[in-house]
Amino acid sequence: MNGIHDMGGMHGFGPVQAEKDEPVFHEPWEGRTHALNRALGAWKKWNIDTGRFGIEQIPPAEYLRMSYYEKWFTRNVELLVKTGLVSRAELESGRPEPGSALRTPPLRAGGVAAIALDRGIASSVEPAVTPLFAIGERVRAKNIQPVGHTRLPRYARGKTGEIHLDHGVYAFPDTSAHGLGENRQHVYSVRFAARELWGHEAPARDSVHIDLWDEYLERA
Amino acid sequence: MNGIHDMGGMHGFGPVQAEKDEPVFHEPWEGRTHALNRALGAWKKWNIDTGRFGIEQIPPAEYLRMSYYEKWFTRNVELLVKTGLVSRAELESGRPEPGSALRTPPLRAGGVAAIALDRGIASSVEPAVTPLFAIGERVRAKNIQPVGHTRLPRYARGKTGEIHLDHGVYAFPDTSAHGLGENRQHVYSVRFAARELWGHEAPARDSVHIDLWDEYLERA
Amino acid sequence: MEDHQHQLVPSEMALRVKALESLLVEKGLVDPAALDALVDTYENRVGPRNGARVVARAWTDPAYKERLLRDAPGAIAELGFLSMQGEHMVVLENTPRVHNMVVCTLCSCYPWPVLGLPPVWYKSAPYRSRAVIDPRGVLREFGVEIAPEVEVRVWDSTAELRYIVLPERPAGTEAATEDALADLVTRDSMIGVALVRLA
Amino acid sequence: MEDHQHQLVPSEMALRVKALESLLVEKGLVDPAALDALVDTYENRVGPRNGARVVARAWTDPAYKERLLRDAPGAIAELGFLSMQGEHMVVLENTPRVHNMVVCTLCSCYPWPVLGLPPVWYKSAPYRSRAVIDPRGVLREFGVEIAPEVEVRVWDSTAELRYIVLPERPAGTEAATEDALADLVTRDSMIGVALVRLA
Repeated sequence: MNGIHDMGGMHGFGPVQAEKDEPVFHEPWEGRTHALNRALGAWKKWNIDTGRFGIEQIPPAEYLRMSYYEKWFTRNVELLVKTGLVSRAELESGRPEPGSALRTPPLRAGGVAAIALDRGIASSVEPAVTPLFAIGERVRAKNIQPVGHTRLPRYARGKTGEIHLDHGVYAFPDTSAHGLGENRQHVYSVRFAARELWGHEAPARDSVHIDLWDEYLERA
Repeated sequence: MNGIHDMGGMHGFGPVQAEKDEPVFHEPWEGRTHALNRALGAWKKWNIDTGRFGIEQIPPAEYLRMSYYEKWFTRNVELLVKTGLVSRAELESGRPEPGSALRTPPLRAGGVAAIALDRGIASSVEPAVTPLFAIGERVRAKNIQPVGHTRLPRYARGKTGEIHLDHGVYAFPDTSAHGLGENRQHVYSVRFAARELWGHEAPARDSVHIDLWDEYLERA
Repeated sequence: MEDHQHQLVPSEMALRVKALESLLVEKGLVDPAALDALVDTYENRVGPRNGARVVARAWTDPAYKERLLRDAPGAIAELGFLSMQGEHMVVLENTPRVHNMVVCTLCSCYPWPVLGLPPVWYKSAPYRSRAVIDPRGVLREFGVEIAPEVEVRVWDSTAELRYIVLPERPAGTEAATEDALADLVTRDSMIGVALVRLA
Repeated sequence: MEDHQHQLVPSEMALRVKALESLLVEKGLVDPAALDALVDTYENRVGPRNGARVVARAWTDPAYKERLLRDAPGAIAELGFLSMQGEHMVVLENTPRVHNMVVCTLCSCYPWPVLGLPPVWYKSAPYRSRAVIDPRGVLREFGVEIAPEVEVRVWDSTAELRYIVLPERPAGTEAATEDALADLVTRDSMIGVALVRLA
C-alpha cells in the first residue's frame, strides 16, 4: 500500500535527532513489548510480512504520533485477535475466557540465545528457482500501486536501475503477507542513480541501492 | 516540498466520510477563523502561495491531527508574526504592546460583498508572456524535488501527458511563495492517462488533468 | 477523520480564536463588522444554490450553455455570481461518455463563488489521496457506479483555475421550469461525486 | 520527534503492556522467563560491540576481511555473532572513493545480531524520509562532510538482507591492537552516518 510508512523522499519531518547515550529501551514496557513480539512470533501464526503489514495499517495520524514500540504493541494486539490466540473479550477483561485451554509456550528461556542470533528468515539457496535477471542488466521498477503489502517503495517506481547483486531466493512479501503463498523468487540489490530517482540536481555519482524482488522488475 | 500535504495517490486514510446536512461552519470559531483569514489577507502582507506554504510547514503529525480551520489558524498566527503585524509578546499577553500604533483595517464591512465574488488572483491575459507549449503537445512533468513550495504534485513527476488547455498567465508558486518574484508564466491543463500515472491496471480511458506551469514541464 | 476532530478541540480553539480576534481588533488590524459580514456571506449568501442556478440555466438555454462552456467566468457573472474581473473558472460537461470529477490533492481549492465553502470530506485526506488514484472507488462510496466504457476525468485543482461540473440533466425533466431544475442540482453533483436524480 | 513521544505515554503504555503480558502468561502463550531472557539479551548481550569486533578483526586480518566481504554471515559466525543458518548480511566497505550509508525507509530493518536494536533516530521519520533523497544533508547533521568527488551509496533495506558498513580505519592506528581498535568503532560508523576517529 502507498501508506504513510513509505516515506522515502518526503520532506518536512525536521532534522534527525540523535540522542546521546541512548538506552536500549527507554522504559521497561518497551523491553517487554519487544520481548513479547519475539515470544509470540514463535507461535508462527504470522510471518514477518504479515507483521509489517499490521503496522502499515495503523491510521497515518496515529502512525506518526505513536512511538515505535507503541506501534508494535498495537499491531500485536490486532494480530493476536485476528489469529484467534486471544479474544476481544479476553483483552477487555484481562483474563482468559472460562474453559479456555492452557497452552504451552513454544519459546522457553533456554531457546532465547539461539534466536537472538537468527531472525529465522528461511535460507536463500534454492537452485530450482531461476533468476529472471542477471547481474549488470538494466531493469525498471514497475509502476504498480498494490493496495496490500509491498516492499517496492514509491520513490523507485517507474525508475530504471541496474542489477548489482543477486541475493538469492526469498518469499514474496506481496503474497506472503496475505496468506497467498510464499511465491519464492530472487531478490536483487538494484542500483539506481540518485539523478534517476530525484532529478538532475542530485549529485552525479551518488546512488541508492534497493533490494527488489523479481516481480517488481521489468527489463528496461 | 514533498510534504504530507502532497497526498494524491496515497492509501490508508480510510473511506471518504460525507456528513449529511453539513453546516458551513461546525463551530462559531471556524467562521471567525475563515473571516480573519480574509480580513488579514487584505493587508497584502502575504500572497496565496505564501499562505499555502505556511500550512505545508505544519509538522506532518500535526497536519494530520488538526482540523481544517485549526491549520488555518496556526498558519495565520505564524504569518502575523513573520510579517511583523503582531509580535510574539502580543500573542502571549493578548494585548497590543505599549506605544504600538493603532492601524486602520483595509477591509471594512462594506467591502465584503465584492471580495466574496472575487478571490483576487490577478488577471491571466498577458500577451507579452509567450507560452512554451502548444495545445496538443506531448510534455513530461519534470522530476524535481523542490524543498520550498511547489504545485507540481509528486504523483505526476516524470510522467508524460498532453497539453489540453492553455489557461493563460499566472504567478509561479515556487518563487512567489518565497518572495522571489511572480515569475509569471503560462499554466496549462495537462492530461495524463491514468495508466501513465498508476500503471497498467488503471482503467484504459480514464485520465487525470493537472494544472501545471511552464517551468514544471519539458518536451516529451 | 477530520470531521470528528472539530468535536475534540472546540473549547480550546474557541478561546484561542477569540483571543486572537480581540488582539487584532485592538491593534486596528481587522474590523469586527467586516468579520461579521464575511461569516454572514459564507453562511447565508454564497453557496451551492448559486452553482445550481448556473446549471439550471445551462440546461434550459442552449446559447447560455454554449457561453458557459466557452467562457465560464463571463457566463457566471451574467447571473451575478462572479465579479467581472473575477475567478478563473472552467465548466466541465458530463455526458453519457465522460464523467468529470474535481479534487484538490494539495490543499482545498474549490469554486467558492458558485459552490460556497467546501464540505469537510472534500478537504479530507481520504478524498484528496484517493480521488486521483481510485476515482471509481470513491464514486462508489458516494453511491455512483460509472460504467466501464465511460471515461472518468479527474481534475486536480493545482493552480488558480476553479472547476465545476455541469452534470447531466436527468431524463423526465423535459417540462420542468428552470427554478424546479435548480432545486434538483446538488453540490455533490457539481463536484462530480453525484449524479442529478429526480427527487 | 519520536524520542519525545515515549516520555508522554509511559504510564498508560506501561499499564497496557503489563495487562497484556499477564493475560498471555495466564493463557500459556508466553513464558515470562523467556521474556526476561529476551530483554536481558538485547539490553546486555547483543549490541554494537559485536559489530565493532568484526570491524576490528577485518582491519587487522586481511584474510578475514576478504572472507567478510565475500561471505558476511560466515565470517561473522566465525566470531560467534550469528548462527550458521543465520541472518543474510552484506558488509559494505567504505573507501576514500565510496561512502556507504544504510537506511530502512519502509520500517526499521537493522542488523540486530551485530549492532543490537536500532536507535530511535534510525527508526524515525526524519531519517527514513531524508536518507535516500538527501544523504549528504543528513550526514552533515551528524557532523560528517563527504567531499563532492566521493560517491555516496545509500542502501535501503527493503528486503531480508541486512547491511553493515565497514568504516575506514583511521590513520595513526597502525600499532593499535585489535581490542583497542574495536573500542574506536562506533555504532553510527557501522550504519554509515559517522567516521571512525581516534578518541
